[in-house]
Amino acid sequence: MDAAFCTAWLEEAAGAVAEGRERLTALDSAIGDGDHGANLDRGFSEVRQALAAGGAGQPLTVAGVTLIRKVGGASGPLYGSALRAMGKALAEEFTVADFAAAFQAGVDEVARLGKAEEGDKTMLDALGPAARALALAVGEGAGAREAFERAARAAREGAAATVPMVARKGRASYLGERSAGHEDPGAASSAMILDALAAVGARW
Amino acid sequence: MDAAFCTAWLEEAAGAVAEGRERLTALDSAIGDGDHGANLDRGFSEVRQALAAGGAGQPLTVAGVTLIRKVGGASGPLYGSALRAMGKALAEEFTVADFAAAFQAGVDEVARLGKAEEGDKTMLDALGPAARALALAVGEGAGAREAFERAARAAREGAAATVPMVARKGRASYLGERSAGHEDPGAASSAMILDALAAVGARW
Amino acid sequence: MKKLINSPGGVVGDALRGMAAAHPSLLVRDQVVYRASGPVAGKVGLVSGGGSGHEPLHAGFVGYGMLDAACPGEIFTSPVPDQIIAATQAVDGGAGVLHIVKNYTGDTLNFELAADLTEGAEVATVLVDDDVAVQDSLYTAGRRGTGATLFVEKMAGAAAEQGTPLTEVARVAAEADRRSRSFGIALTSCTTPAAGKPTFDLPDDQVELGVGIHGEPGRRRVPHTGARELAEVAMDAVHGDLPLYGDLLVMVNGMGGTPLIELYVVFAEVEAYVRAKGARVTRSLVGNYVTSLDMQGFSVTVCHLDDELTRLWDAPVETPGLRWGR
Amino acid sequence: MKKLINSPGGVVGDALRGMAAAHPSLLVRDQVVYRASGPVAGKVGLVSGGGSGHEPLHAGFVGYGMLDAACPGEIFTSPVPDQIIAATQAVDGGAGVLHIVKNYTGDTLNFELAADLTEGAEVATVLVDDDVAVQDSLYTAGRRGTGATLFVEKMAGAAAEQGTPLTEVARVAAEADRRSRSFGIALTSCTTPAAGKPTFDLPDDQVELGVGIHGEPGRRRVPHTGARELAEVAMDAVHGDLPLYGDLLVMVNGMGGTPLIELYVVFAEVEAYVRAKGARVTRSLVGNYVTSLDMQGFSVTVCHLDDELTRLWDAPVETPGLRWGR
Ligand SMILES: Nc1ncnc2c1ncn2[C@@H]1O[C@H](COP(=O)(O)OP(=O)(O)O)[C@@H](O)[C@H]1O
Ligand SMILES: Nc1ncnc2c1ncn2[C@@H]1O[C@H](COP(=O)(O)OP(=O)(O)O)[C@@H](O)[C@H]1O
Ligand SMILES: [Mg+2]
Ligand SMILES: [Mg+2]
Ligand SMILES: [Mg+2]
Ligand SMILES: [Mg+2]
Repeated sequence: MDAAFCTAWLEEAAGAVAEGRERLTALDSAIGDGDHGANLDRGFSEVRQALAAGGAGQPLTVAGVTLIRKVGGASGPLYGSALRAMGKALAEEFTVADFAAAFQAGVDEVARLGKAEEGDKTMLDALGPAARALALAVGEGAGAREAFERAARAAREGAAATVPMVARKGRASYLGERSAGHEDPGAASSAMILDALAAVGARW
Repeated sequence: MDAAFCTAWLEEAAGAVAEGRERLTALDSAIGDGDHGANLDRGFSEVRQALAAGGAGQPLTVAGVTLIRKVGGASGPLYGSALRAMGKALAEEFTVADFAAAFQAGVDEVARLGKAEEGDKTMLDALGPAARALALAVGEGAGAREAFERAARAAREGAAATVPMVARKGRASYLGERSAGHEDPGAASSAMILDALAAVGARW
Repeated sequence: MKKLINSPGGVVGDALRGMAAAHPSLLVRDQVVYRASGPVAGKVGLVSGGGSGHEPLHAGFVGYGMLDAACPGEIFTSPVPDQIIAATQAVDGGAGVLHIVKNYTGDTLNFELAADLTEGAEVATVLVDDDVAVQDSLYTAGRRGTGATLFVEKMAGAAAEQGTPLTEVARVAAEADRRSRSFGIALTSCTTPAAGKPTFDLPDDQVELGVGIHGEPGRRRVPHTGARELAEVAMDAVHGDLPLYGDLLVMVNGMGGTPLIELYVVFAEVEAYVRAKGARVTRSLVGNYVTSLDMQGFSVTVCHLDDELTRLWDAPVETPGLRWGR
Repeated sequence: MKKLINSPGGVVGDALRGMAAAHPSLLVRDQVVYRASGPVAGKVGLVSGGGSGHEPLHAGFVGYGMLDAACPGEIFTSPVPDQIIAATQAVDGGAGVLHIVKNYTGDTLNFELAADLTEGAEVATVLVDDDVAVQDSLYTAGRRGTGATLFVEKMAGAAAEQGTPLTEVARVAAEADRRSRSFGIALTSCTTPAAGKPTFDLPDDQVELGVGIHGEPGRRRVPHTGARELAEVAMDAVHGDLPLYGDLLVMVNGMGGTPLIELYVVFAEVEAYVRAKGARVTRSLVGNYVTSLDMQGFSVTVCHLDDELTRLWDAPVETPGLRWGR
């Protein structure tokens, strides 16, 4: 795999986020401030433009820097730093195993910056399981297609598992017990982005 | 007739205004600022208290001064000045004819202060016809009961006739053509006050 | 209706208690708001007033360089003569008192009665009538007084503070009014505490053009397109009545429920409109100053400045609602 | 939804155009608001910022005695590092720059990234976290920054204006925060331009207790009884966290859609509460200062004054949103 794969993933993710925008807004309205859909959609549109402008550098790094620079909010620097860390961890050509390791590096960056851990009802609850599923699949010798699919499934399940949680990080934490009963918007967007990965993996 | 009659009329009017408060508010909301019911109710409650306090002077004069001093808005000084002028025009004992003349003096005071004439869609459109009906009845030798009834009918008809009018005075005038199609709140309250007069006349 | 009040009838009294507690520079007595420092000897006293529900107008403009006393009536109901008489007598510093009265039947009647009954103080009156949504004619009640009231109070207040005599202060006040025009647009109706429901119903895609400041409906309804279009409607009305040229003081005023960010959006459009006409905004004010309870919407008030009015506008003022220069 | 805007995506840019047009003392460049007069040599620079929708916070507090620059993000979205870096570099007068950051994940992340990436200027940061509706614990994001931000900006701004060095200005800012507590109550949800409908639904007889300033729901709902009861709930929460005593600076702040008359009603109750506890309101502020778009409701912020903070509060300030002493 190479830069083209990363670009395809980012394009697919941009489409998924645009399509899922209203849902993310609704989730963030329930337990946050209602801007997660707009934030990510704005960010990924900028990513598309940045990629189309054809600048130098790993697409994931370009995307990461773009999200950091253009989105704001919590999700901008978190997703941005994750993608940038991933991009930096990847050589020009890479294997699924390399990708899985880079992905883990990205997830670690989210945890570090956000001072969060799994169970806090954040994007980490989708990203963490996805990273582990990816590593496990690679360890079991799965190809890209299967590995990405298993990661996406883990992210979806992880996002769903945030519903009963009481938030301890991010805006939702301000609601205390009332945050329970709603899916975390960041976890939901993570699942969308992993679904995009699986979709691109399936046709690669 | 004497002061006791005037007191009885004012008491009856206070009751009528309290009962009609919501209707006056609704009428004033449509083409004014929605406070006519509250204004008159507050004013006549004060009148009741002033009369109960049993101060000296003609009850109508007391009521007039009270309305001037306590109501504010357009209707406070207009009704207040009218009642004060009436009270001043009446001797301790008076006939229906005296009353009719005093009533006309009150109505003239409204026209003078308000710089209004009939057809401007104001309380004058109820008060003017009532004054004329009263004078006519007296001229035809009618007793108090009949005279007050005819005045009340004229006031009701006058109020109803304000519906199609385009206002030229008061807040309703700001609506221009849009003021047509609604009864003037001041004309409606005038009709209530004249109905109270007829009710008291009937049992006097 | 949800309001931060204790009871519909108690709003004005409760709010005045709050004002007195918040502003040691104010003194509230018998529903009249005074400068706590008392009348200024030799200075013309300025008294204004009107229904409540327009805050900070009028009580928020009591203080150095503006009013000496404000007489707040009940919500949207002009004050009673007793308040005005008491205020007039209390603020007279020997140089007479100017009544600043918005042109409404109720306000003019009550202020006239008060002026007639006031003993001791010489009284002059200025009528504010700036709202171009209302036709000015002998056969109507004339134009309403709205946003320009703030300009008149500020400019006349500055003149009075400088020791100008009553006739001159009255002339300045009338001049400020003569050079000012306003137009207001509502996105929603306000809700008076007494009524408990909106004064008028406005569909979610319509706005009401030419509203006053008492929740009364306007002249007509049009679909809501956007800030630029509404600013244009308002400015066309103002410009149509008194063409824009030269140096202007422009206020984009919120009706009470409109957040500041939206008022700045409107101001950007208004300023562009003025520039396109070849005139200039040299002074401005953006915020909620002459309000209608919780109504959403805005009004624009434009005053054609000359050197004198500019100087009076720039003079120091120290009130809860307007403050600069000290 | 009816708003005075041209397009949901353009609100912030349009409003900043309006601000720049209305206030010649401000300069807007690349979505950063600066003092037009430029950096002050030898003075510590003050930079704040955060999502838009809280006007006049922050951009309305740029000027003498307060901020040197404000970085407005999109509506309720923290600004991006580029804005903060540019602002920090531009306002550095050689004495370093203080970042005043409200405690939200997004704000802290973006300001941290910016501080890391800023070259040239020495940067110190103060986190504002005054909202007692949120539990402060190692296992949460900590208390939110709300109304006290204004106090911190004013007091640190005054210190900076007096030539105080960076570490001292940072100490004053932290001290102002440490001594302040807030609690907010919503009568209605706000509506963001992007969503176009209220963030949460609130029945007509309920209020939301413990709301922040981003339209996020609060901790719980209770029936709306009246201003006195709500003031008591808010003050109980504040007093329960940091008992009231001595001299207090108290702000009764509107959420953007609440008219001033209601805020004064609330202030009367708050002041009575403070007195009943044996403490004193010696300084106060009543108005819409730290808002949530068009939300109706209020917050109370209390700061325990000492001589130093009182002096800094009283010092002259000249910004669009707060002005006295010049
Ligand atoms: N400290 C944190 N660590 C990890 N993720 C976080 C943290 N805080 C917030 N998030 C994620 O960010 C999402 C919210 O993103 P967004 O709505 O765009 O930003 P904001 O909260 O600033 O409005 C949350 O749903 C959560 O998944
Ligand atoms: N100039 C006037 N002459 C006669 N009556 C008037 C005049 N202006 C107003 N009114 C009467 O007063 C009524 C309104 O009274 P009210 O609502 O109490 O006062 P306001 O208009 O000040 O709110 C109108 O319906 C009208 O009948
Ligand atoms: Mg959000
Ligand atoms: Mg009325
Ligand atoms: Mg009225
Ligand atoms: Mg946000």
